[in-house]
Amino acid sequence: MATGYFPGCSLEGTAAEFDMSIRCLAQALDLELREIDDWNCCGASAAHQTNHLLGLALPARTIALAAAQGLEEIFAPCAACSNRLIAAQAEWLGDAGVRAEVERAIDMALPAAPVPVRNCIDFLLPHIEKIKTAVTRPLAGKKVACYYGCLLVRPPKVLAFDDPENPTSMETVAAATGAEPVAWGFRTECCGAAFAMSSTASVERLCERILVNAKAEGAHMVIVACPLCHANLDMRQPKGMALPVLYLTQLVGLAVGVAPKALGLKKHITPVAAAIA
Amino acid sequence: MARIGVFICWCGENIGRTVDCPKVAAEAGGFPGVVHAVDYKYMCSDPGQGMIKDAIKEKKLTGVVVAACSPRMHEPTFRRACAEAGLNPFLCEMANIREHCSWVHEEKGDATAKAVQLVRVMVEKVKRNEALFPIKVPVTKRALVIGGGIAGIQAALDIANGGQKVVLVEKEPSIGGHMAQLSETFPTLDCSQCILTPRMVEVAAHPNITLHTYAEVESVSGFIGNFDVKIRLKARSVDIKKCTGCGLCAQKCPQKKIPSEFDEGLGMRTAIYTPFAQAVPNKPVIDRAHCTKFLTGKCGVCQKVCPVGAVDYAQEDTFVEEKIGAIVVATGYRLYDFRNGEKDYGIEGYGEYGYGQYKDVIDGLQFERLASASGPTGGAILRPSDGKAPETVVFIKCVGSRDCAKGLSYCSKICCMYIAKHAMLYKHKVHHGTAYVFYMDIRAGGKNYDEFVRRAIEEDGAVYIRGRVSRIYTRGDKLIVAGADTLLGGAAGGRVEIEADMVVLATAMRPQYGIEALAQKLSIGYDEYGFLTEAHPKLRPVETNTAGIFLAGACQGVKDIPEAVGQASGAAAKVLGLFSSDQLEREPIVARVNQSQCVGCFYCEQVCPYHAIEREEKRDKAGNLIARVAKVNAGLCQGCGACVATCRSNSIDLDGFSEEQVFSEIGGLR
Amino acid sequence: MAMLLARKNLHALLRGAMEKKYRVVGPTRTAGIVLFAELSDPGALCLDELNTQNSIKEFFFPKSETLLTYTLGKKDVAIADDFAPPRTVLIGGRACDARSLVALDRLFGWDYKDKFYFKRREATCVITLACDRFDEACFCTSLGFGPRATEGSDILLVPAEGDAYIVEAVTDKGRALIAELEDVFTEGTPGAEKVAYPEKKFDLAAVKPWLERNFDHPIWKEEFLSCLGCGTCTYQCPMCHCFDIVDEGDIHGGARCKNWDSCQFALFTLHTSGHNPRPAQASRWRQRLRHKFVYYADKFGTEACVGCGRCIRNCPVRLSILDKLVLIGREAAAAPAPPAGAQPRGVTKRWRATTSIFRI
Amino acid sequence: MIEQLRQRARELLGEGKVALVIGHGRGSSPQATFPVFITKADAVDRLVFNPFCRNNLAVYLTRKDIMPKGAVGLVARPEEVRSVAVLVQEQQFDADRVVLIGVACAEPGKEGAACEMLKGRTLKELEAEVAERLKGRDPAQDVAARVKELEAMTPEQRLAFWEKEFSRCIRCYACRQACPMCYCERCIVEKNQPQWIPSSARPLGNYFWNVIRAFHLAGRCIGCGACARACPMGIPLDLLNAKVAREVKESFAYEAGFDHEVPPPMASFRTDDEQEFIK
Amino acid sequence: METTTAEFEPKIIAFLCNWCTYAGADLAGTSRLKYPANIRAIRLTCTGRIEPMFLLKAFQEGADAVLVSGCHPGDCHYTSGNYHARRRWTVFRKLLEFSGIDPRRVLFSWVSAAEGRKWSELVAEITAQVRALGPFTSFERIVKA
Repeated sequence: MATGYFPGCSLEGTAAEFDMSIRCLAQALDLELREIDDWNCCGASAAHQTNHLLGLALPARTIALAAAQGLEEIFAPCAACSNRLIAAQAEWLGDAGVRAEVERAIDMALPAAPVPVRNCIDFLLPHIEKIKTAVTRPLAGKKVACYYGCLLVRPPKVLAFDDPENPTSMETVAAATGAEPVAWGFRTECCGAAFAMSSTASVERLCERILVNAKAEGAHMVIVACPLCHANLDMRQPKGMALPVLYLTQLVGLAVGVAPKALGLKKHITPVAAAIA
Repeated sequence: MARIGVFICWCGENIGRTVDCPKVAAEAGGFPGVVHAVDYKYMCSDPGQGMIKDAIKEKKLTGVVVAACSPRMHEPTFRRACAEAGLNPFLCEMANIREHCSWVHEEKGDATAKAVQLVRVMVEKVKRNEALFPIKVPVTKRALVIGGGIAGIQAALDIANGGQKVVLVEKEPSIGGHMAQLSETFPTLDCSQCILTPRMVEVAAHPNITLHTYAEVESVSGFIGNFDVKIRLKARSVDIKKCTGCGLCAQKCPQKKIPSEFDEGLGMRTAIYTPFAQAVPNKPVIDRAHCTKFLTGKCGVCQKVCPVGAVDYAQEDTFVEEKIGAIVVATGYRLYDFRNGEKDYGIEGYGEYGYGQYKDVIDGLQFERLASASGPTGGAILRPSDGKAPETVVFIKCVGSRDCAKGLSYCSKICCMYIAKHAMLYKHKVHHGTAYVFYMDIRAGGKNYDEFVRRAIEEDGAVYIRGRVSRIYTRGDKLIVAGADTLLGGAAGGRVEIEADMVVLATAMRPQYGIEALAQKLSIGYDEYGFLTEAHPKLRPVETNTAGIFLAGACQGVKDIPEAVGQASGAAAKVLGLFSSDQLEREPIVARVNQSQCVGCFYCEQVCPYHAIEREEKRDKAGNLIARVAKVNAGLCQGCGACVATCRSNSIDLDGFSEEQVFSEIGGLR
Repeated sequence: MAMLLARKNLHALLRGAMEKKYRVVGPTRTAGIVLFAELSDPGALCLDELNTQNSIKEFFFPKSETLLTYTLGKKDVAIADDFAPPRTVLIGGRACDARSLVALDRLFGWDYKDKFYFKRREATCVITLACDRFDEACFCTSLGFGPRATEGSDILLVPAEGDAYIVEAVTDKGRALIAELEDVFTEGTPGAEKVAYPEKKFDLAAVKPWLERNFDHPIWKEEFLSCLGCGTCTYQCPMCHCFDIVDEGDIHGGARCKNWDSCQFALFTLHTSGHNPRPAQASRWRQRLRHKFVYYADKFGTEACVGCGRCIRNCPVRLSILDKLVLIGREAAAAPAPPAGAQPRGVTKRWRATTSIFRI
Repeated sequence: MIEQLRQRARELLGEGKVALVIGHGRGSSPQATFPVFITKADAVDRLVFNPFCRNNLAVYLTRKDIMPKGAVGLVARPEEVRSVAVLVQEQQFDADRVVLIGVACAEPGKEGAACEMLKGRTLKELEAEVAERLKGRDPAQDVAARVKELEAMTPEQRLAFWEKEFSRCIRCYACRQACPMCYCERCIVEKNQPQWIPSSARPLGNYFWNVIRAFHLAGRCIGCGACARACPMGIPLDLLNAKVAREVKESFAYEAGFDHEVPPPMASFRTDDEQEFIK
Repeated sequence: METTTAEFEPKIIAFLCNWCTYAGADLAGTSRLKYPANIRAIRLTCTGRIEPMFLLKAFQEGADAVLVSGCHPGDCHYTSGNYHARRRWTVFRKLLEFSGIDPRRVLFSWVSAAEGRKWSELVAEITAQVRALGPFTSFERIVKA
């Protein structure tokens, strides 16, 4: 069962540590990941708003490549990427016309059967037992606030991943590390994502609400599975607040004994060291 | 030789506009066997019916075809008219040239041509109609009422007071239903139990009423006037004849931490218990699922302490069989389960309200228990988590109702009123507290209803916010209610966040669990939500499509108390009407077996949903068995015709829809 | 010197007839069986089988004949009954088939002259083929004629040495046809006839009296139980001629049809009352035999059986009329006719008393 | 084997367990066996059995003029066993009215194929035994193959095909009379008020008759092929039956004649029966 | 053929159960939903009453297609009529198809008393479909013969 790895642009830039943590976690749990050869941008946020066909064609090409390279599923860690891949695929699966148009656009044949696309949580879930056994540094006593944001669970009808209002999958994975997920209210609230540049103020307001509530519920750190969420929450912490924000893969990485450096924990703006000590 | 009269109705403009009625009449006049064909503005009017009656007499008609609206609309009307003119009503048929023709087609030529054919079809059918005569069946004058809530109680009392026998079946240990749980009732704020309990006692004492509590309807067979009902009396583990209801057993029961159903889980009860103080009968039952004796075999305290030795662990379910003439279904409602959602009904539920993970988010009935003097808090409004009096309470309406995305599309109707009542009761008990109400609309159409809501707002100062709540989450011991106030400026309205101590969800009214199964047993219909369907939404609201079975209360649709009581009395009146004669007449659309052709494979017996097929043995003079053949019990037969279509040798036919009639109808379409 | 038809000219003969606008009917193979049917072209003729599945009667007395059609009007009924059969050459029948026509002529012309039957007879020229072989079901010789008998034929073709048929013009109709198609025939010295005669299997003379004498006899109880009651024997029989007249149609009108019927059907004698004078297959078989060898013989001076054997070959349970006739012949020989007047009444009571297996 | 068969018959008749044994009798050739009815123990030698015994003897079990009051012994090939199962299932007689003498041939119709007695005595045992024997092997593959051929055609072509086949039908009803399941007192084709099926041997009536006949065998036909063999005009009626039987099997997972205790498929239903074809 | 199908108006004979589809068609009427006039409805008690012979007779009388419609599963006024009907049609339509009747001329649907819209859309849809198929000449040939 070969899994195609689709890092996407974020993981080569702002979210490099996400990529690092994934690669060494995969090694630790010995999960085979084959990076899709010649993958391209998923077109998140920009493309599908400017040109619909483009918004379909970009994911299409990557998926077609994966299929052509004999990959049975795609692991797209970036929530925006997985979201786009799934959404786009859903469109041509339901409509032969669209499929034809897209195939013309990319000048490649799309796989007849849907190629399963997994987000970060979805990718780890099946290996939960493996993780439990691999845990060498149980994170007992660490209270974590699992944060989903919007892209992982919405639109529910298309993604069909977990409960959009009250998801629990990330908690399940986090709990496997021995950490203790807290019940809090902002797990699926928007972090401002795409407005990071255009409307910093509102992003700050949104992030504040999220972080404040997480802290209020006693969380020692916030766990995310999306580069955009991470960037926003890690970067835009309100005055006097220093609540570390970790990628789920980093959390698991720690538990299974990967060195913090290897997980890129040093790259974060909000220092992590204290929280994980 | 047939002498058929054809009457084409214009229905004013309704048919006349798209169908050339005079032309249809003219064409019909040319059909073989038609001796009279006319058209007229309103056939259903007095003069219209008069034309039919006169023609029957003058032209000696042997059959009548009225081409007008749907037979489902006016067939009874015209058949009655024919009967009045001395023609057997079943020699009258209707051609539907309105609903099936003039209203759905635009091109006049097409519509007219189609109308002509539809008339021809009915002419050919009616030529082969036979005079039929209503079937008389005897009536057992004993009614069964299913459900001992206020609707069931009302129906039972009305029937009993009308001098007829009633069997009342309630699945809980006591009658009273949800009304017994309520604190005060809108719009008068009089104490629910004070007005209900006397009725409960009256039921228990009534000579005409046999009461079976902690019992369920096991099976129903038979038909109007002659139902055979089997009732399961669940093992109470207490001999109610011996039991004096002293309550000692409950006091001594060591198993005290069972969430009380009656208190909606806000209070606790013992394993041997009477649901509430004024229960009728006031006799306990043992909840075997929680009783130590039944779980571990040890204990047995209640038996030891019972002064009259009424406790009987060996008791088993028993059955009683009753002959019943009419049935009133009054199984009532339950509340939408916002905690678990209702996935089996394809309903998502409310994750954003925490799926019940927050103790202080409760539903309407729980609030009733908090507000009730007989409740777990003795009527003090204290929040479940820590027993503090909530300073701020948020009421959210339309939870699970009017919400196609997450819940049910219908309006739960009574919530506007009870939420207003709740806000009011809260303010009366926590004077300095604030009551916020999130609403979509205020629906207070009822006598003194709107006035009542205004009082809640204007006199008791409940804060009404028009909008929905998008999320409830906790901050410390507070509940943060985040929503929108659509009356605040801005297209999207304004976001509001309220820091509340308690949230009350006005969850939708739903039919009781198991309603579908019961409906199957009774072979009556139910809608997509499980509400039982009435025979006609306007004109036959308390009858079902199965003769002799009536509906009362919330099992048929969302109702408040006065409506439920009103419908219950209506159902009771229907039952009394039915019982006013010793025999009753049924439409004679029934199957008949040609026994000389029947080969007795009894496929018919297997497809008949009413067990109307019986076996009859044919013997020769010497008494030797020649053959076993089928026979239709006309009393049981509802005339569906499944047997007819199943019979290979076609030895069964259906009166009113016979083989010959249908073939000729098809012929009419050549 | 005789008139000859070279075997190779057989097709020429048919082609000639077709060119002369005759409908040509003969044995042809369809779906694995050989049937009398209209021939699309001479090549379709198939003489492999000794005998066809169906008999030629359906070209004179079809399985379903429309006597008239009607249309139901407002008051009146409109009737149409024009009838003109096509000129036909019917080739490939056997002597037994041809003989059946003679017998049928008597039946259909006896009191009321059946116009449909006779118009077809007149319009049809029957060219018969004498048999050069027979099988175990054949018994024409037992009925007092043979495979080269001429009755009923208009032309008889007798296979002879030298790959030719000796042509015998039997009737004027036959001669006329020969004249019409003369160039296919030749004059010549015929070779020896190749005609095969089945042996005689029972004594016909004994059958009728025995049947008359033994309305009640153990044979009836025991020999016919396996009969399924289908109409195969009677429908394939060239002589069976029972029919039923039914109106078929819908509310608009329809047709009055004369359809084959069979004495082997339970319905054949079922009374409206529900009583059936022939309650069992055995009694229907007895009727079949007595009709063929007693009643018909009495009325028309010949048996209503030509020994073609179709009923035997086609019976689903191999219930053979020949076997039964042989059996009856034996019975007759064993118990010769008693002096007139004496009737074995007692038998009747005994079998009525026994169980239903034997009730006929 | 034949001796065992005769011995069983002899016992049954001798001990008065049955009043009549129905079996196959010797004809002029091995190919030409025919049904025989034996009432005396000393006449059992008339019984034979070989691969050419193809008549479905169960057809006689519903013939009122043949059936005695007592029990009947029936020489029962798998075809008869299954037929009896259906007849009992359809209440035509009680299982104890018929004593089955189970026989079977390895390859029916094949010269010299091995024949043997079946072990089962009761109907239930024989049902199971026959089901076991038939498991995996489809006795009528040729038929199935021809059904597939037809299915490959367009509806128009099929209609033309059947039109031609049915045109030969002479309405002799040999198909019906040879079929054990056609036990109706008054066949539907004889119903004339109103007339169901035109009785004239014409295209419409022939089409109706043959289609309805096949439909009336839905979930009942056990595929013995008696109808097709009986047809004097060589109409492949078994194709229609086979098609219907296959649809019943695929749609309702039911095959006729293996269990007389279950309800017949056409008189029962499952709430989750397929319905893709319903809009 | 094209020319004939062009102005060809199909005749569709529908057998409806009284409680659901007939009522649904009534609702379509009361809602004034328009649909083609090619459909001719015959009202029966229940789909369970509808015999295969009705369909054959309909074709005999010149129907270009037949429609059988009744209550959705579970909603039968007589509790189980439609379930039995469903089995009957499962087999019979296959038999018809096998004996040469184009399945696109033998149609089935569940239309409830509340589905007036579904009814009007259904009729429009099948009318178009059958119009495209053209007249059922091959069967007419058999009828006329």
